[in-house]
Amino acid sequence: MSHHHHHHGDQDDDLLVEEVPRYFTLEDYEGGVARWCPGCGDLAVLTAVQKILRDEQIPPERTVCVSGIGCSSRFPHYMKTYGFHGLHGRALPVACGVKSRRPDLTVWVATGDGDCCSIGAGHWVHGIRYNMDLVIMLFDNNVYGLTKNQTSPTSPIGLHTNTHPGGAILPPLNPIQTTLGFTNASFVAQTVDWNPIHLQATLQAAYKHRGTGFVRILQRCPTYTAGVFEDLVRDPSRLLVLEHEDGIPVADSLRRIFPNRTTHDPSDLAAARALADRTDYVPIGLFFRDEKRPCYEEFSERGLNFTAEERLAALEREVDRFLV
Amino acid sequence: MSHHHHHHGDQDDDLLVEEVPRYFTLEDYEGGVARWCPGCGDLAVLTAVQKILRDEQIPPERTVCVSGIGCSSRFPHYMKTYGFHGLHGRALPVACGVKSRRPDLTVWVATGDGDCCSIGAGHWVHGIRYNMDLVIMLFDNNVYGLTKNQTSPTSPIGLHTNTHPGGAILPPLNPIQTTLGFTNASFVAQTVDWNPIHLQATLQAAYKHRGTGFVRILQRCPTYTAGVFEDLVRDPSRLLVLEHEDGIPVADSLRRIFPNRTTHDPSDLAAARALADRTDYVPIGLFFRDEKRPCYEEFSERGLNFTAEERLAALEREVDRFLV
Amino acid sequence: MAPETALAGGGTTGVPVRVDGHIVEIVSDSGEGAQKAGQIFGAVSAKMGNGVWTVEIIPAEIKPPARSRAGASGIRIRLGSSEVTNMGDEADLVVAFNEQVLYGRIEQHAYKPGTILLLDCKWATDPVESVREMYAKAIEEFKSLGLVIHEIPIEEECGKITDTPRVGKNMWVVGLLARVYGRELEKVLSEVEIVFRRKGEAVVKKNHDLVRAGWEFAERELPYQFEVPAWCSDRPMVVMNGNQAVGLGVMASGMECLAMYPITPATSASHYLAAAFPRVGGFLHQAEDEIAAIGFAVGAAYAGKTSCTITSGPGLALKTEFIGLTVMAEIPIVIVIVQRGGPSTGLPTKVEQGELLPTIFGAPGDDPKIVFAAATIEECYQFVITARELAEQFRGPVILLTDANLATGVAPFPRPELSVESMAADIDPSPWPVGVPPYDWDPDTGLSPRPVPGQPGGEYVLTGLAHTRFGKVAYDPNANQIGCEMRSRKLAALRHTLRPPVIRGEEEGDLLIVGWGSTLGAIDEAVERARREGHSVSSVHLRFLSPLEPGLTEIFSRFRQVLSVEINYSDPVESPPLIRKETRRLSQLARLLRTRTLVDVDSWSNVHGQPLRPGEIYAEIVKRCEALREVVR
Amino acid sequence: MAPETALAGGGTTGVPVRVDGHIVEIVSDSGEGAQKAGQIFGAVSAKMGNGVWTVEIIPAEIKPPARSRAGASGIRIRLGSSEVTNMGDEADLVVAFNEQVLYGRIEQHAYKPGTILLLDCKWATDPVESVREMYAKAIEEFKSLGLVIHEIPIEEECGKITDTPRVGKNMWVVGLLARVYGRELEKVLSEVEIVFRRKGEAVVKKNHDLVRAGWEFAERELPYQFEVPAWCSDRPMVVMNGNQAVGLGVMASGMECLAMYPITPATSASHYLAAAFPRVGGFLHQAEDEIAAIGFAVGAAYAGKTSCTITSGPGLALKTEFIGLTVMAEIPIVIVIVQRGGPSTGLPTKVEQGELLPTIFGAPGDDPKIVFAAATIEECYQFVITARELAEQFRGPVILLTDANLATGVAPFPRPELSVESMAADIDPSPWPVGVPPYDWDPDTGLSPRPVPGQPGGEYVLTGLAHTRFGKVAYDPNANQIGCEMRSRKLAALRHTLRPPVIRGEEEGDLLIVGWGSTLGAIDEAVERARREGHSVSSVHLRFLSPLEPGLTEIFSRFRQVLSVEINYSDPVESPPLIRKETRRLSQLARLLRTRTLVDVDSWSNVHGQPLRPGEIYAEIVKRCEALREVVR
Ligand SMILES: Cc1ncc(C[n+]2csc(CCOP(=O)(O)OP(=O)(O)O)c2C)c(N)n1
Ligand SMILES: Cc1ncc(C[n+]2csc(CCOP(=O)(O)OP(=O)(O)O)c2C)c(N)n1
Ligand code: SF4
Ligand code: SF4
Ligand SMILES: [Mg+2]
Ligand SMILES: [Mg+2]
Repeated sequence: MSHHHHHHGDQDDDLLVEEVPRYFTLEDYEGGVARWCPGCGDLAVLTAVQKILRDEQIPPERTVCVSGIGCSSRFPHYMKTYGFHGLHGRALPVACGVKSRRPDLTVWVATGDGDCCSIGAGHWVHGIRYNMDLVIMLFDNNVYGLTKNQTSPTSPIGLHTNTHPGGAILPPLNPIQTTLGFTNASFVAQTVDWNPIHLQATLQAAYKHRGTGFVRILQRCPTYTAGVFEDLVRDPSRLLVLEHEDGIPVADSLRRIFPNRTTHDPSDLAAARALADRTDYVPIGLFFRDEKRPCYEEFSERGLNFTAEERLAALEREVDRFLV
Repeated sequence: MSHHHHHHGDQDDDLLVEEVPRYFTLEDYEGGVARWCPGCGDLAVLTAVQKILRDEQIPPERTVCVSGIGCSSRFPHYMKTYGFHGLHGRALPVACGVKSRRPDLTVWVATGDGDCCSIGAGHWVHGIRYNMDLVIMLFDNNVYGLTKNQTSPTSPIGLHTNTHPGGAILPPLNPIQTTLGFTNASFVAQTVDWNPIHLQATLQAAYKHRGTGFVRILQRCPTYTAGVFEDLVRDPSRLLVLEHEDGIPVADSLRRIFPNRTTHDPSDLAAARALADRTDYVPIGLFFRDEKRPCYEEFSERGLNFTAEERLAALEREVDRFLV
Repeated sequence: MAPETALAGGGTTGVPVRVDGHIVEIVSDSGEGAQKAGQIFGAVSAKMGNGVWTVEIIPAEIKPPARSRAGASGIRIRLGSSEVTNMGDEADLVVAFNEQVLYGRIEQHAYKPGTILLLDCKWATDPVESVREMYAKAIEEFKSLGLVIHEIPIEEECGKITDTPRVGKNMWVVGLLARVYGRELEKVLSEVEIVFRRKGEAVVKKNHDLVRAGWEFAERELPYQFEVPAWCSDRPMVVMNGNQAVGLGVMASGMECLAMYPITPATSASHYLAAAFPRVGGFLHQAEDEIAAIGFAVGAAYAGKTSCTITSGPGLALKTEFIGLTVMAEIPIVIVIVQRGGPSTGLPTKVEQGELLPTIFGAPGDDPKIVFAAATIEECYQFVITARELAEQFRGPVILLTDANLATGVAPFPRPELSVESMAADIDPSPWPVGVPPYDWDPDTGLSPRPVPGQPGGEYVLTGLAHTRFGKVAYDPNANQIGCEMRSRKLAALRHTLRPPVIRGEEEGDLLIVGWGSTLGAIDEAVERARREGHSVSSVHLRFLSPLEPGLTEIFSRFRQVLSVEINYSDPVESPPLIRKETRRLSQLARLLRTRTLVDVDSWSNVHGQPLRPGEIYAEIVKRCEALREVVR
Repeated sequence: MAPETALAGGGTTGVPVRVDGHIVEIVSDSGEGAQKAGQIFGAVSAKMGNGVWTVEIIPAEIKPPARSRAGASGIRIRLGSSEVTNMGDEADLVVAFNEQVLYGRIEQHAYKPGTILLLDCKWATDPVESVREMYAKAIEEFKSLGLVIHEIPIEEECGKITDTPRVGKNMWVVGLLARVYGRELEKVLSEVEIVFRRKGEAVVKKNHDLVRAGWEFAERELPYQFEVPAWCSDRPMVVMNGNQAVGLGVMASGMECLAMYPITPATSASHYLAAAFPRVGGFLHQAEDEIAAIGFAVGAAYAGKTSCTITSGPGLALKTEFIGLTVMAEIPIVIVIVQRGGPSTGLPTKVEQGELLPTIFGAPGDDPKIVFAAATIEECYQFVITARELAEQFRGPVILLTDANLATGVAPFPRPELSVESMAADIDPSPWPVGVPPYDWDPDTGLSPRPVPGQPGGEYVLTGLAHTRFGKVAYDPNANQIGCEMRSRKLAALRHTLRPPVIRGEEEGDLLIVGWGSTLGAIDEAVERARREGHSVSSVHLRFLSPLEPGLTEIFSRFRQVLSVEINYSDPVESPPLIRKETRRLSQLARLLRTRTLVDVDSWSNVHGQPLRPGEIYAEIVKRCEALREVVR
């Protein structure tokens, strides 16, 4: 999410006042010890975000991590920034509210496949449409982790869970295709927790994007869905890396790891949709981006720059409209 | 929705027992006088559904109309069938519940653009994914009618409403494109309230489809959005009629009215998505159909055919598992 | 029936009849402008120093067919020589554009024997025979009800001035009423000008002509003139409905964000704010649903100034989970509930006071929160400001209850004084004091200061999980106990600052009426009337419901019977075999008061969806006072 | 402290010490199989005729690091020579695989001076020095707490039989405990066989060897033996936890659809049903959220047999609107709430009784509905069947409250008798009687038969709007009043069929304890103990909470003090300056009882998230009884 809003209105400028120049190290973003299971993919995402904040030198107090409920939604607790660990499925409305009058804040949303795609699906449709300047990190482990192994919308058919011991029955919801179908989507990408370089590069791009950066992260849950991404991890050739000058930068080191790559222009929506439907490979990278989409802040920020006196004067006029 | 479920299990057969052969006339489906505004497009849909039921000779007691809240959701009250006028945004979960153990019932869902695409959006995503054997009629008048003129997700930018007197600010949600993005969508069509022939033909096709037939109906609201479809009504050439042998049958009379038609194979999803994005014309007809998609009934109906004795015997076995 | 006869007969003498109040209705098909006419008439009356209460008559459908019984659209204007606080009982004078729409009003007991009915007689000569018959039949029926009918050629008269009389007749009626009630013609004309100015010279002139014509017609043809002496208030007055007052309060409180989802009858407040809020630098967010609406407001409040959400019953139900979070995590937010008829979708456009217990007890677990209710339109404005202050001071949600009666009622009140002080302070970007935890609870009051994003050193994670004063997830059993205690103490702290309710009437006596919310005006009027007639009755009206105002047990102890009067459900006293006195389900406030005071508080309430009328309350008071006297003898 | 000494010393003589109950714990890191060991030991004990209550000890995280203080994973098994109804007070004997995990338990007051601790001593010789130090330090601390420590080489011993001792040691412990408590070895071995049969001969043999080794070790090395005499029940028994009992009840009630969304601690009931339901011809629907879950169940119920949904606090909040609809439209549905710690996300895995008032008062408007609570695991089963019957008979929602304590507690009860009668009748396809409206309310009871889709002539539109007996939208004020009255009368009708609660103890006296839900066992035990010691205390335990059971006022009048004991929030009696006796916020049942009875019901409760213990209740009883005696003197 770009900082195009930063110098907006007096109030913000006040907020930007800082005594001494500060330099932030990784520690400045590290909260309590993460209590995820050993080998949980969530940890890699945590590290990636901390590195991005460090690289971008975003003051911790200007960073807000908003989440719902789930293992992945514990994310804010392990950051040393402001955090909002709210209600299951409701991260997006809260994040949009945070952003609405505080364009100076950097907002990261941590949400799970149940949190976002099941109970939060309605807010997902509309959060994408508001296209506010924040990053959505969809931690997709194809299961409900925190509640101990129930089917999620993205669970593959046949996955044995506690609610479908005979195997999941419906075709798994495709978060990329679904998001591409949402009106006003402006940044849609996919990455994996087990490649820190691509992970960080993707989140960084989402962060720099003006508008909502939606990133689906294939996230390993060794405890409940150890199987689902196993072959992808074992065999990098199952992944298809999307390359383009406007896409996620692909380091040479990655080129060596991933034999299968294809050029994809992120401005080509039709091609993006075709890619999202592919079943032979799992594409990672930037599917679609459009910097020109309207952002809801353009509406919600109006009047931020009013002084108290201006408000009062305007208010007097409003009251007078009711004079008998 | 096809009747492929009808002769399923003993219980159904019981339910199918009927004394004397009956012939149903339109009156048999007509409920109280419709209390919509003069010129409201809802009335045309009501008539179309009544005709289809008559043509298909569906017993009124086997028909259930489920709706949420809104002008359009008053639909069930004007039918002389079973009806469920429930909660705002919640028509789909209820309809799926109705269908889950009663495959013998014919279920029609009446929902508005606010009811389905705003508060009901989460159920929309998942209702489509369950793909149960019912028809969803989305009455899209681009506004909240019952609550008197507030912006809906499908309101065009600039539309003056009571909640956006300065004009709606976000790009209108595209219900067709959005639905095409939902996993397991199996029937997606669009029609208009002001052409009874195409309207009925489209709803009829949705009814005959095995799975969820999603039909977006451009519906006139003379009271609040008189403007939005005016030019489409005045100038039929603004519409693009989709033709195909597997599509919505286009009567010759229609061919005379609508100069612009194109052949579209409803099995071609990519083409469907391209059509849904078109801004030059408004396509009407069948965008996409796939009869092979799994339906949730295949799961929910299991065990319907158990007799009480079979249940009891099985139950005894379950209890014994807990014996100390 | 003294007043009635005065009206019915009185006027004929030609001299204006002096009355200390009058209730006027204009009833029509929808789209005939009755409401605009009534508003102008009401505004002028307010300007001339009368107490005024106007309320619109709204049909169930959006566009009911013309001349339909249930289709009445119009307005009631109640004038008084003192402040008018409610819509009153039956109307004294009615102007109707057709006879059919009156049936619905009659069903709702809007009229009484002696009510003067000025009815357009055009239907008597309508080309369609059935119409003529319906008209004749109605006249007979109305007469038999004792209405004093005057058939007047409204459209015909207007036809002399405009070729679109159906559109113009409402202004003609303004003129007619202005004359009947001795309003200053100049004031009327200038009010009309304000309304039509935008539409240009010609339109203003045409409407002025219509007003004059109506005035002259009344002068010429009507034997009636009534004088409602002015109630002198030298302070400048504003006039608005309760939802506009809420909207104005939101802006005056300095809140900058109201997030909502449309729902009747709350929505009109949003309609007002949608237009006005941007002019004072705030914005209205229409969310995708009620959950997202409060979620958005919560996010805005967490990151900055207290924000607001507004809804009615079904929306409140959906917000329940988030309300619990705002209590648990102590998020300052104002939640306005404009109550309507329930349960479920219920009676969307009608009034009820059914959200008292749901707001106090609705959220799972222990949810101590501040709940209070506005009793007047002016309080709708003031209490939003109070709510914002309380939300910040007590760091949590504050629920303000109003209802459909206040939302749609229009009345004047003194123009409010505005000040920067009453507005939310700007966000403080300064560093958070070192070593102060995010929930630095004061052990006595449970109060604590709140860090806001942007404050260096204040970083904390807000969570709905049980947490310590450091905002850390609580793993030991005691932490949850402490958190609950701290949140509960905030109510005790607030309660400590409250004063016992004012007793209207004697400090002790036979009967004490307890009320809350929009019934204030009707209850006061009823109690006054009963007391004037020598009944030993007093009343208290509660504003704070959670925490409850202090001193109730002591006050109740001084009366032989305590009766809660509400617009919500209680089993009727004369109920069928299976309901006994001790098992009767009582009205909501009554239950709350019994728990607190252990006094045998009785309840009288109904769910007709109508505002309570002074007359019906008065009747109940008299019945009970007489019964109590019986006992004594 | 008589029993403690008996334990500590007693065993040494070699003769088994006879005790009428004992509490055993196995505590470990997660994944060490302590729970399986406890279940086998519990099952065998039940088979041998002991009363048994087992409850799992679950860490807050899914996989806490090894040897972490908050990471205790394990199980408590309480044995008794009569029925055991709760988890009891402090443990008598503990087997621990490492010392660190014991700290968390100690914080929760799980142990007492004299508790025997059998601890694996492998850590004393661990290669890592810090580990050795931690171990030594812990031993000292535990000693100073009075624990009677025996260091035993658990893994070392197992190593003699298996090369994966970490996996096998749980079975070794089974053998050890079997010997200490004189269980029949044969029964133990066959139980072990049942558990491992699927895994084949070899595995069974290895585990049998481990069991025998544990047994022999105890015989050889341990001075302890305890005898808990059997409690003879000749009837066949089943053993399960409260959530399994709910699931079994759902199937036995003949319901065919349960729609849910996962939430702790309700979910495990769904896990059971997901597997078992299809075998009896029903199905579990996992919906996209709680709103869709109840919506789906409502749809299924509208079109056929009564259906069910299950959730916990946050899910209940989301279902509020739909619950209102089921009341208004009279839809038969069973709603099971497995209560957890609140408010908000609160304490997801911990127990609370915080949903009493929210279920009764949560939905906007007037929502008369049936709410009752299970007090035992057996009632979890029985009451679901009752709920289904009530839902149909009274045509509306029935809310059954259980909690995390019942959900996770495991105890035996007599194998239930099944019958087709107790199962929902098949759907009736026959024509609906001509002229009977869809809401043919009986004026006395409010009851009415329900048309189901498929019935010719029964066609009607179900609506959440106020409606007439014909299901038509109500436009006149009175229709809503009538509908509300009819729905309210159903509660009166049910209440009429209820009997006053049974009084445990004398019919009158100093103190009456009132409880509801899962606290029954602990309260009874405490009351018994106090009465044995001569205190004048009795107790009643309520099942029906809406409507409340009859006769309460009369019963309460016979005691000098009435005290509600609950697991939910009330301001502590010894509170800070601002909280006064008359303004203290009381526990939920207490408030309900005060409203109904006007008796000054006091409350004693906490929100520690722990099941109440007999000991702490006993202490409170004694304190109050003595105070009451004081007053007399
Ligand atoms: C309203 C509500 N419903 C249900 C729950 C229980 N719950 C907590 S997390 C969760 C789903 C977790 O799955 P996901 O979102 O994929 O996150 P993960 O744990 O897999 O990272 C559920 C159902 C809740 N806390 N609140
Ligand atoms: C929970 C809830 N929120 C809000 C409302 C108010 N409400 C009724 S209908 C409606 C929207 C109607 O718009 P739409 O769905 O497009 O139907 P239309 O009236 O346009 O046919 C709203 C917001 C409600 N009844 N319930
Ligand atoms: S359960 Fe899965 S997702 Fe949750 S913390 Fe463990 S590994 Fe991570
Ligand atoms: S408001 Fe619009 S949608 Fe509603 S009934 Fe009238 S015309 Fe139809
Ligand atoms: Mg997940
Ligand atoms: Mg609409």
